[in-house]
Amino acid sequence: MTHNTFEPTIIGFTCNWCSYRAADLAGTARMKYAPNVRLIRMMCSGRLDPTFVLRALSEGADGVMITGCHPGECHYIEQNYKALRRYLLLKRVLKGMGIEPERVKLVWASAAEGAKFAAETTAFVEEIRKLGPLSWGKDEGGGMKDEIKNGDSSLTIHAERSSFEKEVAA
Amino acid sequence: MKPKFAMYWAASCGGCEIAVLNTHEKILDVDANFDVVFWPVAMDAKYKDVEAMEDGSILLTLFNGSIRNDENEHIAKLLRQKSKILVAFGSCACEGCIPGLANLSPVGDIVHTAFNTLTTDNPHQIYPRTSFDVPEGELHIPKLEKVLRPLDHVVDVDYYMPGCPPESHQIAAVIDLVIKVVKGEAELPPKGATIGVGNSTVCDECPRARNVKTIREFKRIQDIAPVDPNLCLLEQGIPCNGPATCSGCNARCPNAGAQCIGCYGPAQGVMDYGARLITAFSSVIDATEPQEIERILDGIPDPIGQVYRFNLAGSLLKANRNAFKS
Amino acid sequence: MNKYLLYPGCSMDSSARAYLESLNTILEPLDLQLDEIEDWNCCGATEYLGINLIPAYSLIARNLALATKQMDSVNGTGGTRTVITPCSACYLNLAKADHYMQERPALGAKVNEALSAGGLEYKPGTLDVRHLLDILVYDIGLDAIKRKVTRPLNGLKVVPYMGCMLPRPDYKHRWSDHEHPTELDDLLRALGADVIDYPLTTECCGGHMTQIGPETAFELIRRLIAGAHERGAYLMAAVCPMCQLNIDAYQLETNRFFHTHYHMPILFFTQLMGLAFGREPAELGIGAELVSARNALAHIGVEVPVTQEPATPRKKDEGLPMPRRWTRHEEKEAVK
Amino acid sequence: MTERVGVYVCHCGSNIAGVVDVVDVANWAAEKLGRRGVIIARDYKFMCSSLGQELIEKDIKELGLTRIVVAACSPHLHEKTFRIAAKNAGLNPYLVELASIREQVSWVHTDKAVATAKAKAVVSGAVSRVIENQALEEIKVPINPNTLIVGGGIAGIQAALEIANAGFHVYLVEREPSIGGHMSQFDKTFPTLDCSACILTPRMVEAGTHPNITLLTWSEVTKVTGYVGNFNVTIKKKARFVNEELCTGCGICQEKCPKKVIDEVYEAGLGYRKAVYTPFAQAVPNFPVMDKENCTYFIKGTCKACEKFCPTGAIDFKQEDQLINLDVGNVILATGYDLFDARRVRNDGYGRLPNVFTSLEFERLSNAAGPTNGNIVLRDGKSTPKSVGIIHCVGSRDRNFNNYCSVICCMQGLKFAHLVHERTGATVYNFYIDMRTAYKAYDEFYQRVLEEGTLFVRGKVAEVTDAARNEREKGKLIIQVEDTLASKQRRIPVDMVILSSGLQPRRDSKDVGKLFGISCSTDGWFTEKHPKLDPVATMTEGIFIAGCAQGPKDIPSSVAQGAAASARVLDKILQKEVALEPVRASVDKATCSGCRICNGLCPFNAISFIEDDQVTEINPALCQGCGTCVAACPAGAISGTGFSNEQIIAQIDGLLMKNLEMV
Repeated sequence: MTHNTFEPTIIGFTCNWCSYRAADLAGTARMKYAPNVRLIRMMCSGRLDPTFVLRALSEGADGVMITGCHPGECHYIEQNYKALRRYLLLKRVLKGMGIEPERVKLVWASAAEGAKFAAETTAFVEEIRKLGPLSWGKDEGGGMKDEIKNGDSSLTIHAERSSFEKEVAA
Repeated sequence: MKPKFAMYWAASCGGCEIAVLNTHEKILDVDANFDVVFWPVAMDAKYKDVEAMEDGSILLTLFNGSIRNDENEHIAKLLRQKSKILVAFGSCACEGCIPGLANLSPVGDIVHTAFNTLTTDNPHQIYPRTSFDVPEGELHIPKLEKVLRPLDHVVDVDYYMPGCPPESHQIAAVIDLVIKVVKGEAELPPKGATIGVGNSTVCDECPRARNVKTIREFKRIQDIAPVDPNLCLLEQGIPCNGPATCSGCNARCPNAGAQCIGCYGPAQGVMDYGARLITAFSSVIDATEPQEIERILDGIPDPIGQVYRFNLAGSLLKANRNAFKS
Repeated sequence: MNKYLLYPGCSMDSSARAYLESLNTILEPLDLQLDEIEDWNCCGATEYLGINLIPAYSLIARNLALATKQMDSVNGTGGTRTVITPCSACYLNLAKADHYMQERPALGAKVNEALSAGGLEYKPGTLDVRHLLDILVYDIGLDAIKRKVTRPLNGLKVVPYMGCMLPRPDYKHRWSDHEHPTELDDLLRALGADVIDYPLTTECCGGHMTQIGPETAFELIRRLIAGAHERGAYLMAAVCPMCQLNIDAYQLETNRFFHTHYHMPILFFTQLMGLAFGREPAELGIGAELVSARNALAHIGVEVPVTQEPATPRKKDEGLPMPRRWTRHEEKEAVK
Repeated sequence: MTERVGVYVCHCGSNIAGVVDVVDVANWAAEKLGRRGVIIARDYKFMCSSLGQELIEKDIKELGLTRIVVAACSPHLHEKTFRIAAKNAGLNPYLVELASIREQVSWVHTDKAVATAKAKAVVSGAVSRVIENQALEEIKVPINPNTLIVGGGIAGIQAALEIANAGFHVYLVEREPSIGGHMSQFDKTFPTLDCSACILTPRMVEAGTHPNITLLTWSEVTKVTGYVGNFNVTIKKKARFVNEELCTGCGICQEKCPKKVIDEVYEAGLGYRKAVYTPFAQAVPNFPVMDKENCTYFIKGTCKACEKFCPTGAIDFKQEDQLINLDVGNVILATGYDLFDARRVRNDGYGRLPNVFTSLEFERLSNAAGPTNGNIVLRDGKSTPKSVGIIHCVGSRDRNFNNYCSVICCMQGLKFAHLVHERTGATVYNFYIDMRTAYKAYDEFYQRVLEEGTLFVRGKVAEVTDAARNEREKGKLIIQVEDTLASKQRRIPVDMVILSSGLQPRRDSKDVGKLFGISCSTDGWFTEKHPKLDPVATMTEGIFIAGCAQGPKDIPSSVAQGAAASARVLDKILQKEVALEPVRASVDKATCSGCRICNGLCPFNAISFIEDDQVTEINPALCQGCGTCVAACPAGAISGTGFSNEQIIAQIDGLLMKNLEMV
């Protein structure tokens, strides 16, 4: 897949009360946005278990969009702040795993903000498109061993420099 | 005829073997009830002897260590084939443990570090290679794989016994159980179960007092003086992994005045240990402004080491992206 | 210490000398440091943009590029990113170039191509272009200014005249309102002056129409002067050298044109600040204006020393007399 | 795989089928999702039709389906429909899952291939998820028959009367001393020119004397807990310093009070009231309130004139604010609007130029009971204007202020034009952007005003100034405007300018929204559940909205919404109980370590710690189902119905097409 034709796959987590309805509103108003985000409805962004994000990324998503009510407007009073805290720590962990923190984005969108939802979605898809595919763990395991057999391994990269080795061979 | 017993040491430190020894006289029960057919650390054995065994002829194999190279993988598959019950024994086999942290680096970097850092005297830049011709024939050393894997990423595992190492009293209890099963006095737990553990997390066994937690600062334990000996460590701002770590160790570390670092892995049924800690730590942060939250999070300077110290290879993401790419 | 880069503009050195002189007197009390952009050039004033866009923007952007360079060399990138201008026309031009170079990348690229000939480059959006008044009201703050007042201008009836180029189009939403901003009112009030609500505060002074269509300009000037006069103002306060020049220098001609007798002095707001901070009129360039502010200031007990009254300016329209036209007879005579 | 899943893909006419190849999606699901248990996949024109529902019911019975996925519109529209269909066929309704391929696919994407591919992914996610769904039972809770109505304007009064007349009790809370709202300040109402007070006062009195209505004026709601059917509300009843039991409303205290205060509220700053006052003669209730800030006794410690003269000893200087706790089943918010503050439009000169008036000021000027006894005069209180300019859309339809149309300003402007013309004979100019006279008899009124000779200029006023350019303009207010019909700049000198200011959400509408758990639009109006089909309900069950709190509207619409909201409340009351979504969290006590991480997370106090057992417990009656604690439990001991880990993980995998039998 070349960079130009790369179509990111993105999982979006939405809150039943705001962002999911914003998505509904974008639909009702026939606003067009990038088709790459597949939504999951939860009751609240506070339901977001970091496991879900990790699962999505490890199972083939190129990015994850987390959406919730604006700070102070949570249907459950303050649970979106809890989502915010988890998100900030999760980003640090993802960074440590070599994943660009931009691949996971937190967006606040109220039920009235269909246009914002559509715009943020399209913008996020473009951001991920620029970052390229994540394809998590696709090169793992067996393939490695073949490479070793072919002598094309990092294990032997410095082998030619080894004069000692040559001596032994002689 | 006594049922057959095997134990193997793959990529790990050997602590698990010591832990078995540490069961004291209980180890005699092993000998009394089993015919030990393969246990490289305790007796001489050859792989070809194992290969010659009938499939499924070993009743119980305790496999400690994770899969780092192709030799580990080969023996894991061999023992799976020959064993009725294969137990991932110890944190390395269960979830990668400390060796799993190597998954943060590309394998080339690891080799380079081992053979070419300032502390390594390697003037001729000699690096190992996997096969080598000598007059006597071709020599092999096992090939390192890109990433380290827990046992169940390679073969089907019947039971998991976590811990770094598993507590000796838990090992003794498991040995007792298997002996009873052999005698027909007990039944095996369902396949896939984690054994030798409690059914909750470390806090369940921790004697420290706990309250509703609100943290405005995370600190290293050495930066707090004095540490309240009776109060929950997390409440004192020390990132203790106890809330997310499977019980079974009798809260050894918190009892000794140190925070739990998570060697018993996740509670049963949990998909990703690190995620549980991410959510636990962030849940107790007392702040709503992003900058303030970030400031508090700065108190956990090595988030990966904190939440995945024993679990990285067994986590959903398994390794750093660069390690996969290498 | 509040540090900014200063783009003074051409008039500060000539027609608006009083502005510069008075500005210099308020820097120290307000703990303000203005570093002049080295080797700056004219902003092109109001006309050049109407003639040729790319050279005009390049001319302006050269100043921005110089400012960036100077900042980077002096402060590193962490220092001030603010360029201030005391002149509304300069302010608008610099802000406009910054805005349009950002909005229209093709223009930005062309301008930068021109700048590169001189080894310069300007990344639009990297500087804050602000007017002196903006800095004083929003950075220094009215409270700080109030604290420095030693001679409150109590009883000085003044109309604040913002002019048209300062609050509009206001790319960065710096002013309280585009039609009736009150920053100057607030500042003068902080000095203790009796500020009169001036509905004409953002009306045009005529700009360079004085040169190309004087009758249009005179009407605009008349409205401003008449408006101030009718509201009982002793004087007007200006923030722009162009406004000050038009009201001051063309007042006599406007009066002649309309057969009126207005006497409405106009001073720069910095001159009034200097007065309020206790400086003497002479230090502030007061007395150099054509429509004398002496009587106006006498209301609050400030004496302006008499300088030599400028000679009555020559009527511009009249010119020198032409030679008398020859009659055909005379011509014939001469050829003989 | 033991579950038997049926997938139903809806065409929704051409709404879905126009963009998504629904036949392909159904065939694909049957073929590729078979391993996950899909045994039948159909497409149908309108799944929500009775025939569509019957199709599902028939398949459940005949094919023994145990799970249903309907790929159609948003679950917020038809989830209920298909759950009922499943229930009718004997399947637990919570084993039905909706895949939104209309709002999330066909309506927002244009490329047919891409949209079809996304629809497949969405269906795949729903199939994976539905397999993890569990049979749940609705939670039934009783409905408290009492209703709280916040705001005693015409919308609130109407709603209160409807419910009270139906025989149920209403608590009507009003922030001001009297009910009546903005309508009580008006003189005439458009287009009929009825006297506002004449039609409003009887309603106010009825509300004030109704046995089923408890009026709580000079009061504000400070706290709301609970949920539909079972709200607990705390109301602060501000000290009136007048004992309501003893006061007869005779008015002597007002008469004797020596302190005059400008009345900023009722008289819009044009008139005066006393420190002890009822805002207007027909106030309901007609007990006065004491304005503590201005009362001489409270300021200086002496006076007490009111106390001395009160014939019943009703004045009580020691009265304190009271907190009242009420249990109610439903709430109607009819909190109204604030007038746009015309001072913000500086170029219109309000606040600077004396003879620029706001619409509310003019209402008081023209009101016979107002400060000038209905004489339309200039700010000097004497002169009658000879020419008047009325400016429309002040603060509305203007991106500097509010983008929306305030609905009432055109008709209000026309009403003013008529009143000025009728009472003063002055020349009247109306400056408008567009003339909006929709609704019954409105345009006829416009024609009438036109015929009366009012002059209309189409153009947005640039400036109102007193800076005259010539003799004609001297001493006048000059309106500078571009006449867009004549393509001309005009300067029109007038004596008086009236600004037809727009309506704005209440200053505290966001706070009130938060208090009651409902959201506001970006402008600040309360958000209705559906803009067309559910205009008085909100996302929060049991909380309804009516009148201008929902958006600008005129009196008839406000009254209609008040009545509509009350009908919705009565519907709830008469059902006696309400079914709640069985989305709840629970703790597995064996797994709970008692770490107490979750203990600080629940804003509804549903989480408590049992000291004896050292474990945490969740009270299902208080739990609102947000799932925050489920996500937070480090031991994985808390699970949540309806949105379980298993369901969500399965949906993620499904959406990512994991383990798909690819061709």
